[in-house]
Amino acid sequence: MIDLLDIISPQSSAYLPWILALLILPIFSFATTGFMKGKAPYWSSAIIASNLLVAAYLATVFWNEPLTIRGNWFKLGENQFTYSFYLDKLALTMSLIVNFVALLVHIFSTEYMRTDANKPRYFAYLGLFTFSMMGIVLFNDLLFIFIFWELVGVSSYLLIGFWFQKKSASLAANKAFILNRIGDLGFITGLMILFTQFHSLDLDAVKSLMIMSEIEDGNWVVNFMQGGKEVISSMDGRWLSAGGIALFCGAVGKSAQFPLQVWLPDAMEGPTPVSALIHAATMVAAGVYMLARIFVLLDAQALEVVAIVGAVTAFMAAIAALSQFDIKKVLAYSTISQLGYMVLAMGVGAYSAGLFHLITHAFFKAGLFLSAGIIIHQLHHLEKGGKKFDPQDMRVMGGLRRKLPVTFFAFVICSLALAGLPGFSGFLSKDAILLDLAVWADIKGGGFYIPEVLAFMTVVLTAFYTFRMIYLVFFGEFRLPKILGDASLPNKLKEGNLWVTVPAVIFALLSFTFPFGFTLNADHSWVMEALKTPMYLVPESYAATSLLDVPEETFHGLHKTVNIVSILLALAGLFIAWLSYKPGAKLEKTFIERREPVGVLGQISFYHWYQNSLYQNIFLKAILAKSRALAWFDQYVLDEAVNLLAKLNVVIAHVTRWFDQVFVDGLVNLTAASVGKVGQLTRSIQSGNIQAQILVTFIFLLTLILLLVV
Amino acid sequence: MEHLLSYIVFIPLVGAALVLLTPKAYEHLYRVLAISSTGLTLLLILFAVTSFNGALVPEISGEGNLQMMEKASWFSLKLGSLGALSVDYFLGVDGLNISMVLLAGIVLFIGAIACWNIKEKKKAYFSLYLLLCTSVLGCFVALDFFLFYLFFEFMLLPMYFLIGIWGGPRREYAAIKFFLYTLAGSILILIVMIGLYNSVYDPIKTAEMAGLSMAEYAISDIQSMVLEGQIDKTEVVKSFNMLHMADSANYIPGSLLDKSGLGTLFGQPIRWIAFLAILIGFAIKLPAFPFHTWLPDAHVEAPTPLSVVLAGILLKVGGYGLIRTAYAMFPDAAFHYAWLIGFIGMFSIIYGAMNALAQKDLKKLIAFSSVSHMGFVLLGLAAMTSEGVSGAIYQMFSHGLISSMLFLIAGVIYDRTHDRMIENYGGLAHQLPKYTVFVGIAFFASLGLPGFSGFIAELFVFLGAFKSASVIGAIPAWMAVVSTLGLVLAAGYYLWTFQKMFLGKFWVKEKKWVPALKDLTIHEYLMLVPLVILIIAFGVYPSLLLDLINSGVESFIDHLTASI
Amino acid sequence: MVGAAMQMADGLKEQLQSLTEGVAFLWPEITLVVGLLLVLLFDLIFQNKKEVGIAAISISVLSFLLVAQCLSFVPNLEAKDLFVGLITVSSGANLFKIGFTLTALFALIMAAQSKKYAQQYFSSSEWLVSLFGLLLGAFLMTASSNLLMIYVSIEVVSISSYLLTGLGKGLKKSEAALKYLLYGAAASAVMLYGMSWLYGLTGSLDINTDTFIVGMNAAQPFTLNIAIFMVLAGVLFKLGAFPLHIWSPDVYESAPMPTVTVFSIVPKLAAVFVLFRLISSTETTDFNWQQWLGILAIGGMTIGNFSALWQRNAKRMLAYSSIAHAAFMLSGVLLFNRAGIEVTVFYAFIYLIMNLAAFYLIQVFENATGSVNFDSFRGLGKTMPYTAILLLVVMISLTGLPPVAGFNAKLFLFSAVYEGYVSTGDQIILWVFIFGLLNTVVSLFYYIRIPYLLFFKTGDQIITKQEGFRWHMAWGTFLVLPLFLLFFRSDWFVDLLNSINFVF
Amino acid sequence: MLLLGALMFCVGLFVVFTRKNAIMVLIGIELMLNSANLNLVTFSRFDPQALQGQIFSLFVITIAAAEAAVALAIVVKVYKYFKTSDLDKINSMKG
Amino acid sequence: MELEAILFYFFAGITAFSVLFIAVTRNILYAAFALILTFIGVAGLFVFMGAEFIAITQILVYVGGILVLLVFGIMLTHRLKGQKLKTDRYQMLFGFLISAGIFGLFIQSIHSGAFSNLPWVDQEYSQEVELKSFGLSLMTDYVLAFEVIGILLLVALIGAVRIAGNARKEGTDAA
Repeated sequence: MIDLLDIISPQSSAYLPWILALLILPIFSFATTGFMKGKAPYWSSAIIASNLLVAAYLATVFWNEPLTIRGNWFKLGENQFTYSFYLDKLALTMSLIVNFVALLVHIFSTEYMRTDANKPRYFAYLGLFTFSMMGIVLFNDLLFIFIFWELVGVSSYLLIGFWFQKKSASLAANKAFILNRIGDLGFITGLMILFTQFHSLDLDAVKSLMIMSEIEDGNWVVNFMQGGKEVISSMDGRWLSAGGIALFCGAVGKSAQFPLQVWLPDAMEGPTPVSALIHAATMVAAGVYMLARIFVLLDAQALEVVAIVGAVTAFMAAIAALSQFDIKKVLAYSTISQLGYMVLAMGVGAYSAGLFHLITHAFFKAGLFLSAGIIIHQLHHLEKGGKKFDPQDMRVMGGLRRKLPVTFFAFVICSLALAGLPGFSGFLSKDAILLDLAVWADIKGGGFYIPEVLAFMTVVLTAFYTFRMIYLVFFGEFRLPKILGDASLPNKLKEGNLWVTVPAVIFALLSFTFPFGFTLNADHSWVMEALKTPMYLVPESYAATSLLDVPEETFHGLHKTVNIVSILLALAGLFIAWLSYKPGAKLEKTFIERREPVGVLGQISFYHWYQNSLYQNIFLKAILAKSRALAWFDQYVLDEAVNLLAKLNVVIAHVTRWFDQVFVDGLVNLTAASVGKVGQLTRSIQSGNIQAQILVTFIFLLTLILLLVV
Repeated sequence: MEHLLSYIVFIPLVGAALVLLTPKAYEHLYRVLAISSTGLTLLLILFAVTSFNGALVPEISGEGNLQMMEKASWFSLKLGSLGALSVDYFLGVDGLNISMVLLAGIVLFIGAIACWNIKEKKKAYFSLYLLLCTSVLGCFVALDFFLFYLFFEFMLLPMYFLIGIWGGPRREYAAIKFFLYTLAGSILILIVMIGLYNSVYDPIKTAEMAGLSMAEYAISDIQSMVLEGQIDKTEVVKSFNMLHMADSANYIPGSLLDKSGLGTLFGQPIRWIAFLAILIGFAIKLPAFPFHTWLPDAHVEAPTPLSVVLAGILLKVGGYGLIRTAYAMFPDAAFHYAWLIGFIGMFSIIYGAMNALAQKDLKKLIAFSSVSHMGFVLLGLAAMTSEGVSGAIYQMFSHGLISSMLFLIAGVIYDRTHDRMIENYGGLAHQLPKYTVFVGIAFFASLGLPGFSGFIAELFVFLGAFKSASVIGAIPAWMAVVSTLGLVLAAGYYLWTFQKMFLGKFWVKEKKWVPALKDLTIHEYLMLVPLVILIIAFGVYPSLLLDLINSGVESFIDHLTASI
Repeated sequence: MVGAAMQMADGLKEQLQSLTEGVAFLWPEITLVVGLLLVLLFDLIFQNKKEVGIAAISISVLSFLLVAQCLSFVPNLEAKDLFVGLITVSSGANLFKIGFTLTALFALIMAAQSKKYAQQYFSSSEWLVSLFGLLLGAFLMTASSNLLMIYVSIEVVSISSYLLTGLGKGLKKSEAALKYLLYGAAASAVMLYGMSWLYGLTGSLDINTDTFIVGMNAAQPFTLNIAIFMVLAGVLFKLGAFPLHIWSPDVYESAPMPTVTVFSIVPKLAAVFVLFRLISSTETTDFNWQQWLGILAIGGMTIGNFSALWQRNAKRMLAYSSIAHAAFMLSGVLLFNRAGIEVTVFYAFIYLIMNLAAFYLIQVFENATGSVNFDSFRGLGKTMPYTAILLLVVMISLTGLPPVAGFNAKLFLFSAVYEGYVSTGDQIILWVFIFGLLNTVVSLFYYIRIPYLLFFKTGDQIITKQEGFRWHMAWGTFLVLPLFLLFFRSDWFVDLLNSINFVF
Repeated sequence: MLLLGALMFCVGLFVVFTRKNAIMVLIGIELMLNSANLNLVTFSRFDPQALQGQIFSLFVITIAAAEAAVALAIVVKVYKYFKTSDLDKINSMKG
Repeated sequence: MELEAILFYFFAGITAFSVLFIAVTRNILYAAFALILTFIGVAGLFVFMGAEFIAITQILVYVGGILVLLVFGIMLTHRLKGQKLKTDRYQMLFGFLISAGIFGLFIQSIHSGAFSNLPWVDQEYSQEVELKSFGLSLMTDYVLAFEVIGILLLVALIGAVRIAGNARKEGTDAA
């Protein structure tokens, strides 16, 4: 029998310093950048650049043979807690992406934040973020993943709330953190379940023991040795599914899945480069990354939940993106929607496809955000000295392609990738997902076609809102001068400098297919090769049908159909967008004047299915009301009740006093009344009457005698 | 060093005496005396902790492997047919209390520094404070119930006066409330204590009394002789020794609290009732719902250093008491009532957090968050797993540090404006950036962010509580799951408070506060920085504490499971 | 005839011999009488400025007595019947006598320090004569083993008490004295009536003789119960226990401080001793002491404590508190086993010290403010810090909290009660236990009032801050110190109690 | 004889309870004491030692006298203050 | 024997009657005189029970001493200026109930106590008590009590004089 302690025995490697460097460099940046004042951007960029180099070096060394490093952290009772790093292709890829995007964002921010007084703080936060993100990526231990998971949450909180003097920013930061926390409850519950069953949270240990676990009489049983002692863990089999779903909850929070996705649009209050880094490329993808890490531990039921949540999220967010005015909001909803795709992919078992989409999305969405950032940044310059306006509002834009040509280029390339048109990276990865989804739906049948339908509808919607955005921003005429009544404005608008354009263009270039293989078939991409879908490890009776078990032919059969359908749908979306929002189209005109979309669908879309209102007005209010009620209860009922005991004391004291002395007078009065001498009544209401006292004494004596003797 | 623990306990007392003896003319020396005596104590405690051997497995129900033990007969009486009664001066540390001693040393020292600004009646203040130090430290190292109770009760008076004289506007009410509540609790403990020592004998002293040589007989021989009645009843020496009380073989056959005796009262076994009594007694101190209502008042009215000591260390006496007495002595009852305790723990977590959400006073908010956090202690204990109990101890330790910091922070703003209403401030981050950083750290630490000690503690409690169902079956798994809600609520109230007070545009209610709002002073850094370092250190490297307590907790769990 | 006369003469001779032998054991009482007479003579002989002389005589007599008693104290004395069974001398009684002497001595000190009345106490002999009379009566109470002697000694104490209350000027005093007297006379009449029945039932007045015990055992339960209960009533009156406690608040309030101090201690403890005597000779009868005393104890604690809550006057409060303490002692007495006796005696002595200290310190405050109303205590913690702290300690002790001996006293008492319940399974003992603990909580509410007022409130009256040394601090410390000592080393005293053979 | 004693006792008690005048109360008490004496002497008749009861009653009489003396002294004094010897009017304390 | 019986019942009757009269009358002086009757009656009964000495003492002390004191007391506290020497009564109902209850209790217990059947009352020692043996035993067996009583009287008298004397002085002071 396997001994748990053998599985998690320490493994050392000469490369440990390198791996640690990946963590230490960013945290070093966090610790020192704050003191750098004006040089902060360069300093932190240099650090991140060197970190990228380290990551690249490690990638070259360990690409083909994964490295495990493990050491003891602490011992709790008999349970050894370890830290472990696992550098496989996934981790290496992620660390490259994170560092790469981070570096570009650093560079971009150098210009974007140039005038901000607090920029050292900003770059320090970026360092903290990179550190936390690297932690998630590198560690192979669920506990550590969770720890960095939360730290990522904090850095996101700090960055969203970076402009904390804006109340909306600070509230958005709160919202992001709290909703993430709700997801984390699930995560921590998952940790509890796994720990209870396997006595360790090291992924190697969990996986090894998961293979050995069995379902017996509906109980999930696993038998192993721990330090020479035999352990039999057993719990209701349903906890297995629950564990998967619970862990997935963490991803729901972090990756902004339904029903916790409402924080992401609000998070756009943060500086735009942050949105690019955190809320598009990396952090929100961490949920998907985590799902990939625990992929093999999910059982059929959990996977179904994952798939459904993913599909619903993708669709809902796509709808919401249709009618937004704020360019960043559109991008935010689009991010949610794309994350939905990834999660859906994980749910249907399309591990490689999901991760592929994660990678491609990281680039094209970062590109989109950075381009949007350039627009916002440049428009923001116009604000100086002039009237205030919202530089993120698409209603003030229009026709910018002439003023900002490079940005336009980057934006469109990335948009095409987002819309999933052939030749762009998005096409490859989305196609792979749709294909696997189709196969999955075929296997499952019945209601499981719904996710498929939703996913395909989302394709249309994606294309639509993407091009709607392009039309509104870059085509037509520049609307701002009209709104502000200042005709000189167009001349003032300039293209961003190299600090900002270069990163955007780099991302745009990475949104083409070629970095991932010169092919239109995802299967031929090196990414799909590298990140092979693993087998499920859960007990057989609980395991889902793995796509690996599906014969190749099924895929081939569907491949073409899916390809064509998705391209057609995307084109359809493009076409509708062109119809509605081409310069001079009816919708385009009304769009500018509206304060908010009209019609039921418009409203639902604009308000994102009213989910936010539901939370704010019903759940949150209910909780706050309840907490106030409880506080009231605590202060006025519970406290009073306990004080009442004290008061009761006083009352008893009164009663006893009454008994001891007034009672006497009572008797006296009674006597007086009984002989009709009412006049004595008042006089005898006095204490200290000795005869009455004697009398009462004798009453007591007599009573006692009667009680005890007779 | 011999008598190390005695030095630790009594150095503050000596300090108090010195303060009393120093004439008023040298008033400025009082605080120096206070700081130096608590500092010396802390040094000795650190020495004790470093020389503590965490690998030794203590015998919870006996004196085996107890470290730094000091035992001297205090007095022993023959009380006629009551048999003989022996009270010892008995100190010692094992895995269950070493961490608390360390915490006490740290918090009391920081508290002493926080006393710096006390202006009136210094002599009384500092002597009372040092007296409090002695009683708190004594509580943690005393292993004789009588001695423990002495220290336990004696904590009340200094606290009563410290709150009542140097407190806020409603100090009298708060002081009396604190006093009466805790006293009511301690009466319950007293009842059980009487029952216990009437039921428990000291096998070694009994052997002495009966003229048997310990060289020839093992303790178990003596125990079986008592069981079989070979030793006369009047020769049985009753004991206050808390460790003997934990060994069910040391109960006089047929006595009230003897396991096999199982006398009943109101239809319940007396052991269970005794357990409940002692549970309530310490739950008041802890405090757990519904006995917590003294806490907000006491905290709000207490001066800052006292809030620090109260939250940082006094509440822990409750938790420690539960471990050392209720659980160690009545494992069977503890198991029987595990559900109840777990439920109270869970309920306290959520209830405290919900209440905190509605508070307008910063100190009250922190007070309710203490209720919530101490709920974890109960939950962890109820689990009766090594993770749970370790978590409970860890939570006490970490909460001691974190809540100290929180109250110091509340004190900082109160010192400047004499106002603690959350709604009276906004955007303080502009005016007090460094302070804001510390507040942020404290808030995040308290809401259980990884990297800070609170997270480790809460994680352990969750793991232990969840595991309980499948290992020992003390509490159902859903309790752990529901309790996680506390984390979200904690995030809610801390972040909203943070947002209201520190973020947004700078705004304070009264104009005149603005000049007073200066950033942290060196003196405040001196208190806050060490706390931050400790909180992070214990959050990143739990072995610092776990190595001390592990074997103790293991042994404790073995003791519990063996007697269920 | 002659032979008979001879025989009778021989018998008489023997008797006389035994009487003279007995006189030797009565030296404390004789000393008292001598002291009494000395004071009286001094008063008669000198006309003016008698204070110093009278005080000197009385204090030196009492001091001599105290020292001599302490020196001659032998713990394990064989109990001796003297004066043909009229009295029994025992170590236990001697111990109590030491306590009484100490109390009286302190009462003298208090009298000497009293601001208002110091003149009055020593200007003529009556007060001291009455005090000595009371002490004599109390001494005899502890020794009496004969109904006649019990009655006589109780009456000596009572009449001296009436006089002590009534002496001196003041409307309240005479009123209280009258009430006290009427109440006491009625109570003693009841007791006497009960005694006459006991005599009728047994044919003997000597409660230690076999005839008495045999007679008691043979008696019909109903009659016996009533008879013993009537006798008990008289003792309860002296003990100030429920339900014959009603007089005490009025008397305490109006009598001067030193007198009250004596009242609250000496007769009470003497009554406890008499109770022991009564129980020991009627233990085997049908009279269910546990039941009776249990109910009385519960009633006493409850009424005493709860009424005390209501009080606004320190003396009245202490009166009720002493009612409660009497009830606590009763709950020790009712066990009537070795442990019960020891803990009761322990409790009694701690009570003695606590009460001495409490009254002493309150008198110090009274001297300062001229009042014993609670309001006058406001803010005195600031002006008289040391005394206030001493009083705080005493209050803690009265409540029964560590680290003062009041805690040990309660602890031992409750332990004994608990053990009593375990060994007998008598439900009433359990209730006594429960009520005792609850009442301890209640008692805190009023004991804490005084420190609360002292330290937390600010007073209106302007009393200059007292700094530096005052004699009363030394005396206060002297009284409070034993409370600490007996907490930390209660074995010293308990060992002493252990070595005493309590025979009644 | 015992019945007579009991009657005397109870009448004494009744008088103590009901008469306002302090002196009447004293009379009642004397009656109670005397009833006890009556008992003692009655029983003394059967006493082999013959004397105990009688001697006891002798002491009782003496003590009664002393008590009466003190009582009257106090009554007189009270009268000076209150100008009455009615017990229900002698009342300066409350509590 | 007949005569003795008649006398016995006569005295008993006097006692009972006068006692009841005290219970009924409101006049203090009447009550005091009824008390004399009672004492005389009781003294008579004492004689019948062989306690002549006690009987004499009773008459001497009570009638000669206590009653005189009482009457003095009455005089001192009631200025005899046409003022009726009457006392108010109150608590009649409860006083009566309690007294009657206790009386009932006594009767019940005397009845059930069966004093005449007690073992020690078996034989009746109706011998006359010699005054000599009475005195002897007073001076031997009870000498201690005797001495104590002496001191008690001393103390009581000093005290009583002081109290009453004081009062007069103060009274005049006040007046």
